[in-house]
Amino acid sequence: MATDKIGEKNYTAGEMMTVAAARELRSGMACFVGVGPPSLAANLARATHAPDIILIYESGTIGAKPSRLPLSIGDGELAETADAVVTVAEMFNYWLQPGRIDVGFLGAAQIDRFGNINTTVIGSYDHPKVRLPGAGGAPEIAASTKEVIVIVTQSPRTFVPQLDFVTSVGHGSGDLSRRQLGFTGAGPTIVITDLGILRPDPASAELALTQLHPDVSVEQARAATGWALVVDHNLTTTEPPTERELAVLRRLKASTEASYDG
Amino acid sequence: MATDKIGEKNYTAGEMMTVAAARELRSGMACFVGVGPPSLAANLARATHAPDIILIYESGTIGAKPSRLPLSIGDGELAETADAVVTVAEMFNYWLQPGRIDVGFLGAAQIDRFGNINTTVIGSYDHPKVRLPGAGGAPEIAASTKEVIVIVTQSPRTFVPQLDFVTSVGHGSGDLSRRQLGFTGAGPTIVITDLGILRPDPASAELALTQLHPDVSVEQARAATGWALVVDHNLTTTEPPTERELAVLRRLKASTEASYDG
Amino acid sequence: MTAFLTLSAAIAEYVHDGDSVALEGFTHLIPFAAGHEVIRQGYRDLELIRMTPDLLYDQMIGMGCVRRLVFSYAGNPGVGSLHRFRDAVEHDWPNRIELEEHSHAGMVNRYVAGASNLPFAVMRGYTGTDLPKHTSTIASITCPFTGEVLTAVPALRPQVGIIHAQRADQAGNIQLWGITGVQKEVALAAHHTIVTVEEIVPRLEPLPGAVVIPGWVIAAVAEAPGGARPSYAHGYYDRDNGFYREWDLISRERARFATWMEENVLHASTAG
Amino acid sequence: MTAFLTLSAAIAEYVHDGDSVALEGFTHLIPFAAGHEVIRQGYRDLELIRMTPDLLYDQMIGMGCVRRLVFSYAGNPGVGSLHRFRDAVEHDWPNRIELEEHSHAGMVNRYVAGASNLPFAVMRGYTGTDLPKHTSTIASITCPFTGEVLTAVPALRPQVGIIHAQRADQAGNIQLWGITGVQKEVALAAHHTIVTVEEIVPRLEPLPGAVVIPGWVIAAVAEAPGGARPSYAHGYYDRDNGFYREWDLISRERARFATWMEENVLHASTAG
Repeated sequence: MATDKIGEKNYTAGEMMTVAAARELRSGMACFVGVGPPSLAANLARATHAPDIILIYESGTIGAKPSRLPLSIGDGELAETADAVVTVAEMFNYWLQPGRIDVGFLGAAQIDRFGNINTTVIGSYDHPKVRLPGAGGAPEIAASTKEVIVIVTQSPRTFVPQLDFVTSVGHGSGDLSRRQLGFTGAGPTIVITDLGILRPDPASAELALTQLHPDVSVEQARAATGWALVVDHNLTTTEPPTERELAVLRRLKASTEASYDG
Repeated sequence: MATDKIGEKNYTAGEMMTVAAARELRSGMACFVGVGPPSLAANLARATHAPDIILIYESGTIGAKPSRLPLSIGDGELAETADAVVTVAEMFNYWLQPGRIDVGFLGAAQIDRFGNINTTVIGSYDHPKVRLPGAGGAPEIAASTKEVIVIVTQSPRTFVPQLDFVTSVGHGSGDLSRRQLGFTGAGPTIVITDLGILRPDPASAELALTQLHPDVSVEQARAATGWALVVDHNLTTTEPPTERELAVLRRLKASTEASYDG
Repeated sequence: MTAFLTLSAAIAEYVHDGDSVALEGFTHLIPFAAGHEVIRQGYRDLELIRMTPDLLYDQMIGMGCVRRLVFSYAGNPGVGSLHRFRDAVEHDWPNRIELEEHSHAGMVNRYVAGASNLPFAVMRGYTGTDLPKHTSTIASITCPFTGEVLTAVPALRPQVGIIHAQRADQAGNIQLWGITGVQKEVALAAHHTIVTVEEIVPRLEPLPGAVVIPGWVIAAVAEAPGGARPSYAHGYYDRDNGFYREWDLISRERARFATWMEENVLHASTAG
Repeated sequence: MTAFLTLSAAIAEYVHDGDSVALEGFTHLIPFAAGHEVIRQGYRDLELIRMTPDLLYDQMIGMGCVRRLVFSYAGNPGVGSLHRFRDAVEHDWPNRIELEEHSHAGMVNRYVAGASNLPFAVMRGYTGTDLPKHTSTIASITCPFTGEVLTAVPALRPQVGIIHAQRADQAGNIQLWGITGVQKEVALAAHHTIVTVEEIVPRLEPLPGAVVIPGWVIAAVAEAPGGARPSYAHGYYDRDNGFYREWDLISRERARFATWMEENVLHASTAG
């Protein structure tokens, strides 16, 4: 894992990851966001290059425009600023399930080479070493949004050859899996880590490293991956965060911290 | 059919029918009402002995308190005065289907001896002599309300030995039919006509004449029935409408007429 | 994303001969102006879908736009028969129409399934009635947990959904209130949804009981003040109850109906 | 018909050892006061149902009230783990708890089926995941019209449903607004529903986005001002975000947890 120290750079690896995720979003996109890094990335995008992004929280708010980062998906300001507030039943049945939502964000405790995700248990299901929170909205977000952006820090503990539990399907066993499972969405089209960016190979659907963040080496990425990582021959380097991106991101994070103090 | 002339009486047979229906309702009952006679009866009850009756219209209004008779189930005043306004989907799925509603009112173009109802066609379905409006909410009202009150004028054309079409099930082929069909509600517990009142026999479920309105003879009722009408041996006579009932009923009807003129 | 179009442009863009079209409204907010525009543009062979075909569908049937009707209650609410509907069913005038007949509970669940991207909905209904004998889109389904047998009805996914609402904002978000019926379900079940509105406002003021449908699921918004008359738009104008009664007389005879349509619909200017 | 009871009387009347109980609230309006009263009255062997077991269920699990948990996401939102939940699952402390694990979409549809008096709901979900291997209440179902295979989940019908709302009127009608989550579904799916409210008012003023649940489907209403703290009640008080973070520390160790519960819940006076 890349150290989260700033060192000679004026930003952390975590900030680079969030900025890279924000850049994937465009104005007008409808984004299903959870709390944490996805919400940070989506709100960063909204505050910078994608002011008309449509933020959708599974608590039922469509088109929320929070002034600060929500600390929970049920934050009151989400309801107050939303274009529409719907019940949770409606959110899942009328909005997520039909594939109306452009982008879903997912995190992962474990991810495999096909972008499948575990957020349920480490170890066996019946006698887990670590019991994680579970599925939440993730399995259906993974199945039904038009595309999925995964944000996850990269390490051999998270990038594993074999998931302990498949909570959310990425590209299944590769190739045509999603079509065979009847999913309409494209699944994870990008995995953004603190080291770089991975995208599924168009043919095999296996994640390949296509982009490295500044000052990260292929060796570091390989060492942080629990399988033999495929590196794209057109490997590019991420543009470092701009001053503006960093300033807005830090302001967003500071507002979150402030709201913990009431 | 009883003539609707007042004659020596100071009320019509139609008024007697509506008053008799209103008397079946008690405060606190949740009643699913359509327009026409059911709405008139329910609003008469609300304006007289049952002020806390809960009026439910299939358009989505729960606990409506209209000041005048609604001319359609979607009347604006129903929404303005309701405790809650829900979507039509919610009305049928969350309110009617679970059997939460005490009383459903149904009319009929044809009714048979087991209280089954036709509101679809006279003649054959594919080449009908008279095409009627169809089912609307009736089949599920008949199945799911705790009990059903049928209001219908009595004549050999409406009280038929064999329905041309079963739109809504009353007591099916009698006896245990409802239980076998899986219905939780009791079905038609009373049929109120312009001549009297019929109730299903506890054993056979066949409708029996249990009450005659004032100045109506058993012979008249028999002549208005297309099958060999069973007459209960405890046949009683309906109390004529009180002055108050008539006054309120006529005021309600006058307000309806007035609203046709805008 | 919503396009702001005139009513005539919106209908011309999305409606085609042979399409399945749902112009919905449960007594309230019936999209009469849009339906009249469909009549004026002369579409044929439409499959019309609606829980409560009322005066508007009576007019469309009488004008020969309709090949097929999917419905649950075809009456003039509070008045009686729909004479043009009856004439079509009883005497094939002006043409034979095919019927697909359901109950309200069935129809609304079919819209819910359509809005939810499910091929069917489960309900309790139709049991013991003659409807399943004549309607092929009613099936039984067994609960995989309890073994109980229930009823299934297939989703409705109209090619075009048309509703009327009180307001839209400049982003095309739609706001309606009062009795909101099945409008949201239809807007989400249809492949393309056209919304006519009383007015377009800079901002949708939150209101009790109001439903907002985000503009990004609406194909086109057309301003059509009075577009629900003779039905009503809560907060804007009342139902013209007298006209509903008058329609009973206008529609009884073919000639009088034709003259009335000629004078009041065909030669009327469009709202947009 | 609604009874107006004190919170302790309402819990005593409707909750029993071994019952299935759903205290719902999707981040907003979490019925903490009611849950604390359940803890104080010492119920055991409960089957707790909730989409998002959070601090309240962590407390109930840690206090040994729970035999079984039906859920879809057991985390401390925005903070991390629920340590008492983890300790029960990982180390059977204070007792083993059985899990019935779903996704949010599955749970919400199970409530919808319960509220609709259907034995099951149909959805698209769980396909390709490991959940069906461990959760017996996930089945497949085939569309009788298209042959497509979908997922079925059984209805949830908790014996007791408990929600918190902003207001009740004197007839027991309930009003809640802001994020309304799954509260209506739970209130209608449960056999008996208890509602705690911030206040009882003479009349419910209509408000934008407000949901009203008629009193005649509610078993008991109990006034419990602040009854959602440390979560929030839109229009009354904000979420105590600091406490959610503090809970991470309080709950990490069994002893500190026990002391905190002793001081802050067991010996606290009831709200009603």
